[in-house]
Amino acid sequence: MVGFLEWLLSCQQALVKWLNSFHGPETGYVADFVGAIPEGVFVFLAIVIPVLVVGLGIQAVAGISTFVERKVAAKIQLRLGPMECNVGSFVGAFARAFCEKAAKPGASMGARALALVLGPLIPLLDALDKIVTKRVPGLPIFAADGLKLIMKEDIIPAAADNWLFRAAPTIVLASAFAALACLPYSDRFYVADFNIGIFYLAAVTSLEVMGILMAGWASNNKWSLLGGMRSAAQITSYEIPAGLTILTAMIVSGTMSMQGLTVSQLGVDNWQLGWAWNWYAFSNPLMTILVPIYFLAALAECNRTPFDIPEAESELVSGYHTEYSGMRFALFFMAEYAMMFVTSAIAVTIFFGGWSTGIGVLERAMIDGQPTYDSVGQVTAVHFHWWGSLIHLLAFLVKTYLVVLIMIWVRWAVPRFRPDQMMALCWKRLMPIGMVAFLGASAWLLIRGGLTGGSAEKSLQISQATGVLSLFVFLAVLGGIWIWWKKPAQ
Amino acid sequence: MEQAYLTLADTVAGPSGPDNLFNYLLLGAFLFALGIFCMITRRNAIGVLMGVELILNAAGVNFVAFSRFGNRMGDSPGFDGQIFTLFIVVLAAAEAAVALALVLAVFQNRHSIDVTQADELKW
Amino acid sequence: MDSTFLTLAAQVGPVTDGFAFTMAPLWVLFLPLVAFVLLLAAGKRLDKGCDVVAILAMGVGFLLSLCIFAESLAHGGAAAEGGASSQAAPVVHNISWLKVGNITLTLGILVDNLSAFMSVVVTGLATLVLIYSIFYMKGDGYYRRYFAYMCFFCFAMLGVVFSSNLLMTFIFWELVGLGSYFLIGFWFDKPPVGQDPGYQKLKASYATGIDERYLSPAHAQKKAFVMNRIGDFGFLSGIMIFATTMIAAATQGNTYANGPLEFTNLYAAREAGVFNNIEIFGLHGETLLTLAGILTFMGAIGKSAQFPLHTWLADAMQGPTTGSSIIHAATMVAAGVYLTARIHPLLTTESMFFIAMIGGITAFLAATMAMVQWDIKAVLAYSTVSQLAYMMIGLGSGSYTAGVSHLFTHAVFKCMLFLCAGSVIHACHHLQDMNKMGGLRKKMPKTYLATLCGVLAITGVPFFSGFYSKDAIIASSIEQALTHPENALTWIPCILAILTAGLTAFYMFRLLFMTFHGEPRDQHVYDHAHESPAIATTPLLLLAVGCLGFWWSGHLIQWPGGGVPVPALSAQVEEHGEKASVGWIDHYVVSPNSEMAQPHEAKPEHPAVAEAGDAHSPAEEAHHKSHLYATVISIAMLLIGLMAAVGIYLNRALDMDLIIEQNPGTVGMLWELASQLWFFDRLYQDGIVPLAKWFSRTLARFDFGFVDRILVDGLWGWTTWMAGTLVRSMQAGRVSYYVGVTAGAVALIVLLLLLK
Amino acid sequence: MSAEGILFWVVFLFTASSAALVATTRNILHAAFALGLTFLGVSGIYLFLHADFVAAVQLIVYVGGIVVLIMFGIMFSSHSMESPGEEPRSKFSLMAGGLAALGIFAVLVLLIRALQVPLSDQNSAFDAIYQRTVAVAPGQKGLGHYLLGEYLLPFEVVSILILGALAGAISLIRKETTTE
Repeated sequence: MVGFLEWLLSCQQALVKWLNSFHGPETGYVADFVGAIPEGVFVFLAIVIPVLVVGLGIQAVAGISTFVERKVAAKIQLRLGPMECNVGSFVGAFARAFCEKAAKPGASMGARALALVLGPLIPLLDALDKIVTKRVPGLPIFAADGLKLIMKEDIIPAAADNWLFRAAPTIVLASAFAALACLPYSDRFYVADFNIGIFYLAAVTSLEVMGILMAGWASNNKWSLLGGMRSAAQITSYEIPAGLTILTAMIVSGTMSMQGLTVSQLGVDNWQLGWAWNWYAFSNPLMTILVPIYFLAALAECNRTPFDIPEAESELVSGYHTEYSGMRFALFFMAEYAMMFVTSAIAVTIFFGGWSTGIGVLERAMIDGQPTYDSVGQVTAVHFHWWGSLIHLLAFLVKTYLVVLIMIWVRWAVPRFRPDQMMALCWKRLMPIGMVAFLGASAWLLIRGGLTGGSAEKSLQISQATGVLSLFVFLAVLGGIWIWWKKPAQ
Repeated sequence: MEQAYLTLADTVAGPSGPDNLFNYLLLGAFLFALGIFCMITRRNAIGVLMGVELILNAAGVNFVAFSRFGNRMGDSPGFDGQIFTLFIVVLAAAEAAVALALVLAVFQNRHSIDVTQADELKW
Repeated sequence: MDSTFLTLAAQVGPVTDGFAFTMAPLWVLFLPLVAFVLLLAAGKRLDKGCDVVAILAMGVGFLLSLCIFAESLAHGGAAAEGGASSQAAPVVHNISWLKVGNITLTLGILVDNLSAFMSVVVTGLATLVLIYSIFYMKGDGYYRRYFAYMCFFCFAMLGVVFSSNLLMTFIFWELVGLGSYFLIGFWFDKPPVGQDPGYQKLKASYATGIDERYLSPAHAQKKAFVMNRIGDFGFLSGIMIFATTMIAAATQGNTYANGPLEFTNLYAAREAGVFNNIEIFGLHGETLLTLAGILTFMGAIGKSAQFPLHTWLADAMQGPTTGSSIIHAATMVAAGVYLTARIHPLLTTESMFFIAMIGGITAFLAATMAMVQWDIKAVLAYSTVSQLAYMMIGLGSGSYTAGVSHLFTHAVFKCMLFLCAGSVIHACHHLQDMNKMGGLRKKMPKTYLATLCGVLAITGVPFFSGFYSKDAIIASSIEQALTHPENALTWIPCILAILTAGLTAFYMFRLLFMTFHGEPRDQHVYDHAHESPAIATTPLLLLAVGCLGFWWSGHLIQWPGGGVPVPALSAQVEEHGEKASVGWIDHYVVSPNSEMAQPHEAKPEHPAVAEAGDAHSPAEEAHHKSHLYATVISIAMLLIGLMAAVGIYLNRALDMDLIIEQNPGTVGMLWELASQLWFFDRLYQDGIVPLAKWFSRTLARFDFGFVDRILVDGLWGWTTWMAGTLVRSMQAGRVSYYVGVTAGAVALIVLLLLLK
Repeated sequence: MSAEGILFWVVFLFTASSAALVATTRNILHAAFALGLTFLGVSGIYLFLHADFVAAVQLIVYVGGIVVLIMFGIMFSSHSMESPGEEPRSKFSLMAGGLAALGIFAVLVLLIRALQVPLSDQNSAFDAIYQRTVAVAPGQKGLGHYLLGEYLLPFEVVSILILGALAGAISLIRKETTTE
């Protein structure tokens, strides 16, 4: 937030300077006016603008995610709809029909006004049809879905606790929404970079539980209640392995700020700078072990299959949002997808180098000026060109969406756990492993400090050694997952 | 140099909003009083527990506020209060766990957690 | 001084310096305690190795205390270069324990010559006894517990030995009592001998004196405990008087406020003569000191079984024989003498006389009792009493060295004698009646040899340890009498001591002859008798070697003012003109402030410790004379007693029963008196105990009738009830109520504070 | 008034009002919900006090943990789904509670009035804390250094305590269930 505010203020200065460059009285007035804008306004803007951006972004995230999910599901399960369903160029057709209708007498003024706007756009919409709508099947379903959710009546059961019933989805969404605030979308584009960023993320994501419990209770429906309680139990339990992972990341990187975490994965300042093997997942065996653990915990925290016990369709009708419909239901889903995005983003940040592309030469090319680094050559702060920041934004989104895709893939490929299995997995498998990794990481820091003795090349050798080791570990983990995958169900 | 003091009287004149100690103190006092009220009036044991939590939070607010505005203690300026608050939070967690366990135990025995009925120890 | 041993020690000293005087005492003190706790805590898991643990603890303690001893010798040597006295400067480690006003009570370790050598004796004997116990206690149901108790017992005794002040001494004193309680009542489940068929079968036909209703381990331990309480009452009062006087002294601007009961402080105070100008309740300081000395000595009376509290020791035989041996030799009864030696520099002439009198009476009575016992252990028990009384005589007649050295020598041979008795009893299947024994020397030669050494030592045959120390005691008593012509009574302890020497010879040889010589009286027992295994006999023989005189006197043969010195163990000291050779004990075991003892009374000193003066002072005269007399007389008494014993019990020339029958008026009556233990037990059992019971019952009636019914149930009960009814109405049992009241109260209080 | 100030007053009122709701609402579950909001507001207040870490801890433990726990407690211990803990409160208790609360509040306000904050200290401390909490320079000690440094012992003690508390709570419940 601070960074963005500074940027706005610098814009103000630049504007004033630019206006002062014309020597004219009127521009002078304008310049004075611009210069006289109080800082409070900019603070307000610095708060509002990112919020708006992210607020719209979350809609996009949710929508795109649902669409992607449908497609993936269709691919995996050979569903016809999203593969085949396509009414051709329906957008342009719709607009044309509307305008014709509006041209007829007896049409409402509003319709005519809208027609005036739409009319000129018809060729554009036809072009859109040609390019997108014809080629991508399933889009109509997506559109229809959205339309349905918006227009559907929003029912509140008579016996429901009205107040809480309304409040619940808002809270659930709010927690995910708040989490979006300090994700490191890029080295320059982010809402805020708290010094306790990742801790803050862990905190706000844990707010979701309250809303879910509220929903479950307020619906006054035993399925909802059971779903809500299950969900609360599950999320609070799985926060522990996730928290352990986050703690380990903190210890390894020595910082809690998301930017700091990312920068610390750029590696030492030599030809190795910015290559993907500096990412913790590939450079630190313990972090490598933690990758699957955090992934499972993330799945559970998003109530995604195989952990969608709270909304187990076969047992509880639809879990805590059984009674919800219309936009409130949509809010829940937005929250779920936003949460998926957030957890994936966290995973990317602490394991896979955040916004860094992982291509050393590219990173070097994007660096503006000299990076600062500490005694052992570890990069501590680096400044990139603006286009580099854009590339980083792209890289971050791509990586995050890859993880989201894996989540979706898992959902359609893996059956649901029983609650006791879920709990056993958390408390008997994930938590001990996470604990061991946590302690190991702490011990390793001490040992490493003793080994390097602050010399750059020693630390380089050591990091290469650990890198090789963690590569093996990574392969072992993948192999394990593969074997588990291939294991015949008993 | 003679010391310049800030008191409640010149809150209005003094630094406003987040930079004024007294706002936080007043909030703390308010939360505390409400906690007392809650503890006294609630008949539900968990309600009483909520009152306790409110009081603890009031204490926490005061601690942190003083740690920010109060003068330095030892060589850890401003951190003592925060650390105390952290301990308060942890203890509150433990206390809530035990208290709820007790409440549920009582409920399993008496099928009610009305504190006005759980008074066998009276005479 | 040209003593190789001492010079060796002097070289060793600095090496072990620091450790030996700082750490080692703590280890010596606490190792047994650790072993005790370990044995208790380990429980059955340590049933196998319990003996090893105990012996290890004790043995290591023994080595360490040897280390301390060597160093203190070295220090003594260094100190003695100048004068005759070789008292090492005592080393004290104190921690302040209680602060009362400006008075600080301390707990501490005092290492001076006395405690250094006493710790050697205690740990050494304890080690040997424990080794012996492996044989003796084998197969006992409470095997592990026995070793645990022994460790605890030794811990308590070492505490007494090392304690640096009277209060701490008292604490460990009580612990010693507790340990003896454990050991005496070790077989607590045995019935009274009156209902014990085994005892009835084995006891002598004419067994009299003891009250069989009240003789069982349980009774015995209670008896010992109660008797000691009586003494300890005196001890505590004595401590109080000491404390009072010292605090009064402290108020006079001395530095005694820090540890008023510290021995060093007490000695220093006595040396500085501060008691002369103290007056409390119109009592002069010296009077108070006399009182305190006598009262403290009461504790010693209880612990080391002096008249009139001597009756518990014979009953204490109910414990295991090994336990008895350690009790009689090194720990329990020694504690009394040790305490008396500790407070010796504080004793005035009067209290010393009192001590000597008590000693004399006890020595004679106990000797007479020992003469007529049929139980081998009982003989030894009463001999212990009388020997302790000897030490008391020695201390009472002002010869610190004589008393303490007799404590050491006696510790060795009495310990050994008990072990021998145990071996004999074990060989004869728990038969303790000497009349059924006899001729055992062929069967068990090693035991016989050891016993012989012990008997020779205790009866004071030349070349044996007893001769040296007992001779010194008798000499000192004679000396006392000679130098106090104004007080004719000082002859009483002296004469009694001399008589007792004869009696001792009689009953000890009686024991020896009846047990080991002559014809076997009970063929069955004789046939089954057998020598004990090496694990038992080795300690015996080791101790037997310890009975030889030169170890102690430092001379193969010694006569007043000279002798044939054993180079390592004696030293040449410059002594008014001519060089005299004195044993190491005479150097080493000397009163902490014997130099200062002079101004208070003209107490003649042992040559080693007498300060240089002209050789013909009356003290010197008396000294030489007394030693001459003592040597002659004691050998004469020894011969008389030996003759009688030989005549009666060896070659049966005289028949005791016949003598008794022929003149019942004199010998018979005495014999009867002695075998009835002078009716002390009867007196206590049938006279004092009922009185006490009656008194207690009266008090109880008062308690129940008045205190309970009227005060407690009536007055206070009613008040409490009323208060309760008033207060409990406040306890609504509702959280909200409590919170409200609390909040209101807090609000009120803060409001008042603000308004104030 | 700056934007931060406005935000502060918003959070302030939010906290205060939700706290008032906790105390006054008759539906215990609403109270729990309001309690959660109160904790949220308090953590916001902590943010304004530059105690970010404490704020985050407040969120995690209180909102994510304790409130959920309390809600579980309510749900487990209420008979009817319609009116969880709907409780008629006697006039007397309301009056007494109000009185006590008012008294406490008055006293506290009096105390606050008696308080004098040295301005210079305020500023210096503010700087110091701002330095340390918001931007801990490499050389400077952060909260963690103190937590694991001079406050290590209480830290460990508290950890042991909470372990014991959890074990106790579990055993407390477990006992009841096994008897059935």
